[in-house]
Amino acid sequence: MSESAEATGSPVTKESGGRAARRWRVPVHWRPLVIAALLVLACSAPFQLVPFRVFQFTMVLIYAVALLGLNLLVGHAGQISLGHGAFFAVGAYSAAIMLHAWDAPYPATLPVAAAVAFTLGLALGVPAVRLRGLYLALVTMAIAIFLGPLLKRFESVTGGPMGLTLAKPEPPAWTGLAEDQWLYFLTLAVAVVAFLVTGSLLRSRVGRALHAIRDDQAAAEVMGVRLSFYKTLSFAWSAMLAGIAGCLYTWVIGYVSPDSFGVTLSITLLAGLVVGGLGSFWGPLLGGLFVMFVPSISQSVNDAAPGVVFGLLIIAVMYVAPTGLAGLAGRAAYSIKKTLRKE
Amino acid sequence: MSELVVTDLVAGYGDARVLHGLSFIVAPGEICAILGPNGAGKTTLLRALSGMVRGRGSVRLGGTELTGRSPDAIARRGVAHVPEGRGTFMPLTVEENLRLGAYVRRRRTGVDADLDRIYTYFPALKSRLRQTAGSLSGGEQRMLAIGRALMLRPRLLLLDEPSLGLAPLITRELFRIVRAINEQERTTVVVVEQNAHLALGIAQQAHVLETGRIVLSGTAEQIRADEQVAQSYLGYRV
Amino acid sequence: MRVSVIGCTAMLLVSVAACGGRGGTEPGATASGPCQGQQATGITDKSLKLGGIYPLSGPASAYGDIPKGIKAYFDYVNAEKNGIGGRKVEFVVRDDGYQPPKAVEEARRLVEQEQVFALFQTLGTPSTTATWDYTNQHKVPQIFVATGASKWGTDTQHPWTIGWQPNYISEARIYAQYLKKDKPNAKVAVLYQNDDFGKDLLGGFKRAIEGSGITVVGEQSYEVTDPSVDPQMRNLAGSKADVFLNVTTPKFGSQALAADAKNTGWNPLHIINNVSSSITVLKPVGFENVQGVVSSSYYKDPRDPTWNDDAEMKLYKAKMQQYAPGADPNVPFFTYGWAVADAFNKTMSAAKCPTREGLRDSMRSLSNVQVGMLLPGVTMNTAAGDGFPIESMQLMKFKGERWELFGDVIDTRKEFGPLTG
Amino acid sequence: MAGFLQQVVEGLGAGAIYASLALALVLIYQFTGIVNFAQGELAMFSTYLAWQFTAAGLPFWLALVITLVVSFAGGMLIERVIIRPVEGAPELTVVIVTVGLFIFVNAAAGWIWSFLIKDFPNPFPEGALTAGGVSVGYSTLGILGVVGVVMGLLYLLFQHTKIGLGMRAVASNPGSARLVGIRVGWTLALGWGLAATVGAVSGVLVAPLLFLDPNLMGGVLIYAFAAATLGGFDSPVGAVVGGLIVGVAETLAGAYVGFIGSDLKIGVPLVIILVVLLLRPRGLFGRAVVERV
Repeated sequence: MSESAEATGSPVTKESGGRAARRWRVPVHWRPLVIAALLVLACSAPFQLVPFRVFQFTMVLIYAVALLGLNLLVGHAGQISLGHGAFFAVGAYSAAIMLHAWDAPYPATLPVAAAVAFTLGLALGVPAVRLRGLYLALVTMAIAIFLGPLLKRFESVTGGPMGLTLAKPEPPAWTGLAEDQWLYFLTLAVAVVAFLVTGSLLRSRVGRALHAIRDDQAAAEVMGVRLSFYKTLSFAWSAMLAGIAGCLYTWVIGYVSPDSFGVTLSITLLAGLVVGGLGSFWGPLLGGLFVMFVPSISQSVNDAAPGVVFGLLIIAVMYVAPTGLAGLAGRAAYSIKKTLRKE
Repeated sequence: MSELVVTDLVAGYGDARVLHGLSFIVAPGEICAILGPNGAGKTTLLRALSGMVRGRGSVRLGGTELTGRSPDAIARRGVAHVPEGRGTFMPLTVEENLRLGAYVRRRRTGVDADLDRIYTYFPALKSRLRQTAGSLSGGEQRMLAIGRALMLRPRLLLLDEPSLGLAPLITRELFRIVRAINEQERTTVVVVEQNAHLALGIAQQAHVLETGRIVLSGTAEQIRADEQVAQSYLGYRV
Repeated sequence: MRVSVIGCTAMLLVSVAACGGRGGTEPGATASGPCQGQQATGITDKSLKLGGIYPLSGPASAYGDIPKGIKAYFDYVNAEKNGIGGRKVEFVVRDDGYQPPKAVEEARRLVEQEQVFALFQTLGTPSTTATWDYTNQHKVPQIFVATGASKWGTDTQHPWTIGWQPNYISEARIYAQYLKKDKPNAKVAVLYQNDDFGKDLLGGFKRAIEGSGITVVGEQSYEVTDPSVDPQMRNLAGSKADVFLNVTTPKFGSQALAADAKNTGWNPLHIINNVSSSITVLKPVGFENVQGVVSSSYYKDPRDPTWNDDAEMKLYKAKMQQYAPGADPNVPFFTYGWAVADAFNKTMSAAKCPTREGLRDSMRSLSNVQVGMLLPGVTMNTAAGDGFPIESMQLMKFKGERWELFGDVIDTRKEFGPLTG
Repeated sequence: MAGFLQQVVEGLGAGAIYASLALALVLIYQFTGIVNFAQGELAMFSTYLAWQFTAAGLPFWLALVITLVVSFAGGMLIERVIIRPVEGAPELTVVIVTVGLFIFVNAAAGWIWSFLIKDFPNPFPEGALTAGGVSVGYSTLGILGVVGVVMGLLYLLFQHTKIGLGMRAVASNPGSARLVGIRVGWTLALGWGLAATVGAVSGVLVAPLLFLDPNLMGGVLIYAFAAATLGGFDSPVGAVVGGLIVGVAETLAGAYVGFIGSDLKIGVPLVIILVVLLLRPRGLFGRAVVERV
């Protein structure tokens, strides 16, 4: 990182979260409309689509919840984490262990998974606050690396390398829903609540404090923002959302194994977020769509080596939309509006 | 010793235009002060001259067109820009900073002699050769930045707010040195300065900028003499 | 925003009440005639559609070669044998990157969108575990999964899923059997991959040596993300064991072989598991360094000159050249793919009904089915209570530049009794 | 005691491997302020090139020289073609581009050369030097030597050449570097080229020991990150010392601390890093920025 005068600010998100993203945002008065339309679409989709598509969108929502948490940390607080796969795993395993060892009813696993991830986030947030930028990223990555062997070690609880296989939540009879639809609506409900709560958190004093920290840590400190408190809080909250996503994952996949949550997951999440749009409202959702669908698209382009296409697509998106797809979408909306106004 | 001819210079950031067609000439070896309130476009003007901001129009130094060239290409043509703030290479030592000033000079000969000359201007630097630039005080860093610019043996020296954040005593010393440099090396200088009094003290001519346009030009004496101008544009009483 | 949420919830309730779910899942094609009512999705008189899930991207991509061997086989059968019983086979391969959630997605895609007749192979224990509830709920055959975990055979809840290759526990039994005869007081050091595969094989080995004079004196595990197993090998060398059991995947297999060869102070009998016994693993280490290494096998190695005049091997090499030009037929993954595809052909042909139920019943009642690429004496057998198609292997020792089979084909079911969960 | 020393020596050998890649990471970081996730994969690709040249019949050392030259050019080309378009974008965008590059290069190598392992010639003689019950393989000595030489060359380049001075200037303040006339774009490309070359050296050193496949550097990269973090991301000396510490620590922990064992040994360097960073947030050798306001 350059040690110019700018070095005092956050190295990461000044551009993305700030000027560019804000300017191209969907106009504020359009937003409720867009959200309402999307929700209607989201609620009717499972009745129109084949189960396989419903499953795909369930996974999109799960990734979106995890990315929402990551966005809070990276996009809003300006701290990089390469270890969110670990919190995801902690949530997934908390739920899985409760279901497996104690036959807990599955709704009970969600608050517990959230609480465990939150507590862990809090505990790690305290030392993490002292680190910045790259160093925090690498320490969090270290956690992600270490978690796998650790899960394998405590075999009696975690099922070791074999993992745990679990029954999926059954839809209650009164709903008349199929399993995939029920799981979809559960996930959708959790995702909507997560987005609402996190959204209002960001609009509150906490959000303003986080932005102040991101944009200029030194200045925020001078202004009396309690740095360590807010940074730790954002870390814990972000971990909690990842944990919630992990819990949903356990419900939907019904199988957890240590090797499913490696560093690759953490890096994929970060890539998904940046591709989706750092610090933007729609970024997590777009990132979730990217993470879910682009690998399949890559395979249809090049059967022999899907990775070649996937890698190139990531690079290409970053060229076209350096501030993420959300910025691109916003820019498109902006120019459409501009054209409309002209006519 | 080159003449600077600026014609219809337009520049800005993205869609926002800051300079709306500036034209002026600085005679070889003269010091020209650019004055004006905050946000008038003084810093942008210097940045446009050194290529840090893309400009349209024409900037010619000794007959060579500079507009459209990259900052490093302009630097290689003898323009040294001391930006606002510190602008030094903090993790590098003082000596390394100075030697970097001579980066574009092809021949090594004379570099050591020039270093000695800088030390005579800024004796404070000599005792700190091995320290990192980041460890210097604000005033010392400013001296270092100017010293580094001089190592280029510039034909045109651009100074952005040299007094900013410095104690008055140091500021006066700095301006004395700038004057000395200008006299001894016959370097053309464009200085942007909030402290009009100081700037006019060393400049031969001055331009007053407001919202990207030149609203007043003249010799330093004329500008200084115009009390009303001084009050409305320069914000100080003579 | 709050208003719209309430609105949406209301709409949701209305729509749920109105539709009452998805109005029943559309029924797939069913057969008529003697097999009436059985599922005939993905199969007609002229065609048969299969789906496979393999890691084509990510760290386990090496296994992506298997479907190429399968495709070559099906291309050959389609072009020269008029398919399987007159049905041309279409084989759709999807990539899961060795990620369970991706495997679930692809399994659903193949079954619901591609409307395949059966999943012919999912690769790896995690991916197969994540998908087998789904395939069994939907009564889709998940046949000959490419993993040697024992649970495919011991489990009774998933009749639609079956393995193929000898399971890891059976393989471990073979080595135990060999040691009991040749080195009844062996002190064994084990290097194993810290996942289901390594644990299964090591666990099976430990159980098989119970009550014998053989002891495990050193165990070291490694993660697939480790750069090297050298440190583990050093620690094992300290155990002074006289047998080294190498339970690794190919790259680590080579590393362990090289580390053993380099250490002149420790010269145990080196047993390498079948997964890493390919010549492509041994050759980089140098043939002079792997003399006397013991392993076991169940299919023919194309590098082994013993099979130079073998009809099936000649066919394989010729057809690979023809239908997979540019692919080196010596790569064992291709051979494996060819063999398992042939096994599928035999199983499908033996089915009484050309339906999913027919295939399930056929794969669960294989009787002494010969597959050309398997070692002579190794046949496929399943029955009620026996969910392991192949349970026989033969030991081999490396000599010169090739494996030499020795002893008889060992039928582990006969020697050790059936494997139970 | 000899056993312990032997473990230390082996740890140093492993550490030298991590250090070699960490050097390349640190190089890029110094210039561009980004962590290049693709560094290991580029090194792997270079190693395949070297393998291809030797397989075509070229003598090893000639193949090596050609590989280094090609890697240097390739590194510069990547900067110009792939990184340049996102140069002004937020740093994370650039980091994610390197993630894309990682996935691309890994898949491309598998596509071209297949995922089967290749046998890579070892430039160092077989055998070991034995003294006092401790034996040091010639390979280990060779790697340590080469890493040391590379580190020394980098030091000389940076501290005692004009071009190195220019590179450091770009790294510390690209804006001011332009103003003194340095071609920043080309200097960045030069940095990528150098890093790719150092990476190629690393790959060629590592391949004979780990066996060449497209995932050659995946595991090493993580340890190299650890090494660079421990040593401080802006210090080549730190990268090497960090690598050696990580290597020795994990080897000793895996060998002597029963509870840790070989499955959890990766946790040891990670804990060391955490502790070091909490005490010294810039790493062991990283330069603290002294800024006087």
